[in-house]
Amino acid sequence: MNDLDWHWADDVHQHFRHFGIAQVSYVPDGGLAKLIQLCNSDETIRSVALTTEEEGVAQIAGAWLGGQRGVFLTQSGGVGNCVNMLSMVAECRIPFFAMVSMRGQWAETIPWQIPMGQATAAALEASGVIVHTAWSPQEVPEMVAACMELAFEGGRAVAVVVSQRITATGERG
Amino acid sequence: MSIAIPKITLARRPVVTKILESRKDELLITGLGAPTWDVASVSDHQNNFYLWGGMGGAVSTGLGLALAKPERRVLVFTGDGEMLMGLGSLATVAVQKPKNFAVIVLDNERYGETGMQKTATASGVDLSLVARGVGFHIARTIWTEDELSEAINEIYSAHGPVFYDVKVQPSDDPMVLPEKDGLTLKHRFQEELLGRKNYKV
Amino acid sequence: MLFRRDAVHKILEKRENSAVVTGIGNASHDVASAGDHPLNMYLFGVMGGAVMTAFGVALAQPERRVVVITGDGEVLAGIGSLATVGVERPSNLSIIVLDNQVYGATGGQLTHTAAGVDLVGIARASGIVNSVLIKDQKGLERALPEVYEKPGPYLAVVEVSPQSAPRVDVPKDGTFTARRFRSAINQEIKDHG
Amino acid sequence: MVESVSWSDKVFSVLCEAEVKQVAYVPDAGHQRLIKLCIDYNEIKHVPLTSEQEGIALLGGAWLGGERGALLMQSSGVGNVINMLSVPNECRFPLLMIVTMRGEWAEFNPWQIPMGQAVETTLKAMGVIVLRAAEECLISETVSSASKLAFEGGRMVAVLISQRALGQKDWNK
Repeated sequence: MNDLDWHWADDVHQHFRHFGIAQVSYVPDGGLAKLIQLCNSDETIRSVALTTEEEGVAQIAGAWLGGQRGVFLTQSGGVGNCVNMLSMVAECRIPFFAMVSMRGQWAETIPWQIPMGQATAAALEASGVIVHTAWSPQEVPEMVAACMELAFEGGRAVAVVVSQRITATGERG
Repeated sequence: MSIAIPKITLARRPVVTKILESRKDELLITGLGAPTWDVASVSDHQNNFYLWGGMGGAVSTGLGLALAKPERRVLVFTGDGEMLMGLGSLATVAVQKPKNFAVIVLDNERYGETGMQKTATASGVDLSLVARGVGFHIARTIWTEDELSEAINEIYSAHGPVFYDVKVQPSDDPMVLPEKDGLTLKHRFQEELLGRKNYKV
Repeated sequence: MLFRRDAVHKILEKRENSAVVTGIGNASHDVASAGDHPLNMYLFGVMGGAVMTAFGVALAQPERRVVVITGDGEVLAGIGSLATVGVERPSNLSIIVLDNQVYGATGGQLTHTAAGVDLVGIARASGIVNSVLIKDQKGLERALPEVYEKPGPYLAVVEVSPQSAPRVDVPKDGTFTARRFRSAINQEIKDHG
Repeated sequence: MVESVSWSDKVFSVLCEAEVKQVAYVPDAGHQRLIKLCIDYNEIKHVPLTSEQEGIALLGGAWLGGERGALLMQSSGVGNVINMLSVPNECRFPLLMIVTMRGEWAEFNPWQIPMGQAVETTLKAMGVIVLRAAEECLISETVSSASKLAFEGGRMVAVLISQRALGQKDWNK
């Protein structure tokens, strides 16, 4: 069996429950669609669809201020919309956990996705976010759990980048 | 809210086809995703500039073009998700008041490229009211064939900026993929508009 | 014409245990000048982020009113968040926009509202049905109970004089204000998550 | 304001000589004088934005229509444009950005520091050429050089005007 035949989302969702994630914010995205679906149908999680990704960074910061844990889900392009908003996370040292699905990285067919895809990790790191990248679906759940520990217990901003090898959705924009 | 919401009857491809039947030398900017495939499905054109990225930037790209070429009409075709991501750009357009500018949102109330999740327009956010709130001369929601027919004249000749939120059914039309190389799209667009000698680089 | 600081002080008189999130710029000083408070979260950056920060707090604290106090330029920079809030309808969120029609912190350039952009219209179109315009003292008096009692999301645009008021000493270390806010809002929560 | 008049006037002349026709901006104290000069000059269309990312798209459209433009913003705005930069990157649109820096030299607002420190890295990650003007006397020369790189060399260029060059004053006063 090819490692790509297995989907990581159910296990990640279980980790969300274990860590007491109460808010999830996202702009709909193909690569994270199954996870978003699981969060949407989970009564313990308030999931919020955004008009633009930067809103999600602010919302998750607010969730922590209000005593809840949140997770921010975005496509790599969305990272480029959040860089300034992440300065609040850095200045306030707010525990922050994000999952990023990659475009413009692995077997990308749309040239326009490539500039941002190639800049995603650098933009996150320049914003003070610790970045871990998963190349195989089997890696994702454990990495998510470790990074949530780092975020919520270590009090840091952390992102798990799910590579396009895992999320590849073919030709579509 | 208990207001009766009209049923969506229009299909996106026929809407775009009908609007483009009246096209002459208008310049088109298309937002990423389905609006690009829709416009390409009618016919490719040197004056179509297809955005394949930069979500939220279609209206602003059209504004820059409209300001640079006041003698040519600029039409922006985009989707509701793309429009929502750059909502503030409507306010910026309304302040500039380009008279040669029309925005057409093909509003299927869904993010079509990522799995048809609902957008905010499915939950009561009214894009044409937003456009009116920021100060567009004309801002309408189009539900029917008749309203579309009436709007076409305005799209091409009314004093701009004008805005149309065309409610279309969520559908999965065959993809018609036009040129995607950005440099090629830029060069062919400018070649017609400016002539080879008048643009550099 | 209302003066921004008078209007803010008047609104905050009735805050009780409400949480307040301020937008970048003058709003932080307006709020702090009414007296510093552990339930004030002052944003000194992130233009366009005040509404969504408060929205996150509102979801986490459904029993508590959360009030955003910010400027017109700041709201316009994050205008899509009005649509997000309009869809999600947090019943405990109120947004107060002080509209002086200029960017006060950066030299008083005119904002889009000066050119006719109607924030109340945008808010209503975005699904925030309870959106009002406050132009004078009488309007403010009438709206005051609504800020805290009207089912949210609630938005009020308060037209204020462009005249700015003196700066006051506001705690600006985000690690401090964020943790003070969080422990005040929920005493039982320890340092981290 | 005497010290800001001179560089702003010189930069304005540079923009005029470079035949810049569209100037987009989010209001900013450092650019106050330059913005006013552009507003008062009929040959330049001045476009106030609600968010900086609009400016990147706007100037792409301007270039398609045969006009040159410039985007004026503060360093925090850089964090709002990262994803939109994928358009000029992919299409190789010339792009001139003039950025007044915060969060570096003698900054008094801690919230400005994360973004100020991330400006250069994130711009470069998107393929933007970054030129710094560390002293007031170098600003107009740097902008002039940047405009050639942008409009003749066909590149994305940002001039970062250092907080040092703008004077160590309390901006919020």
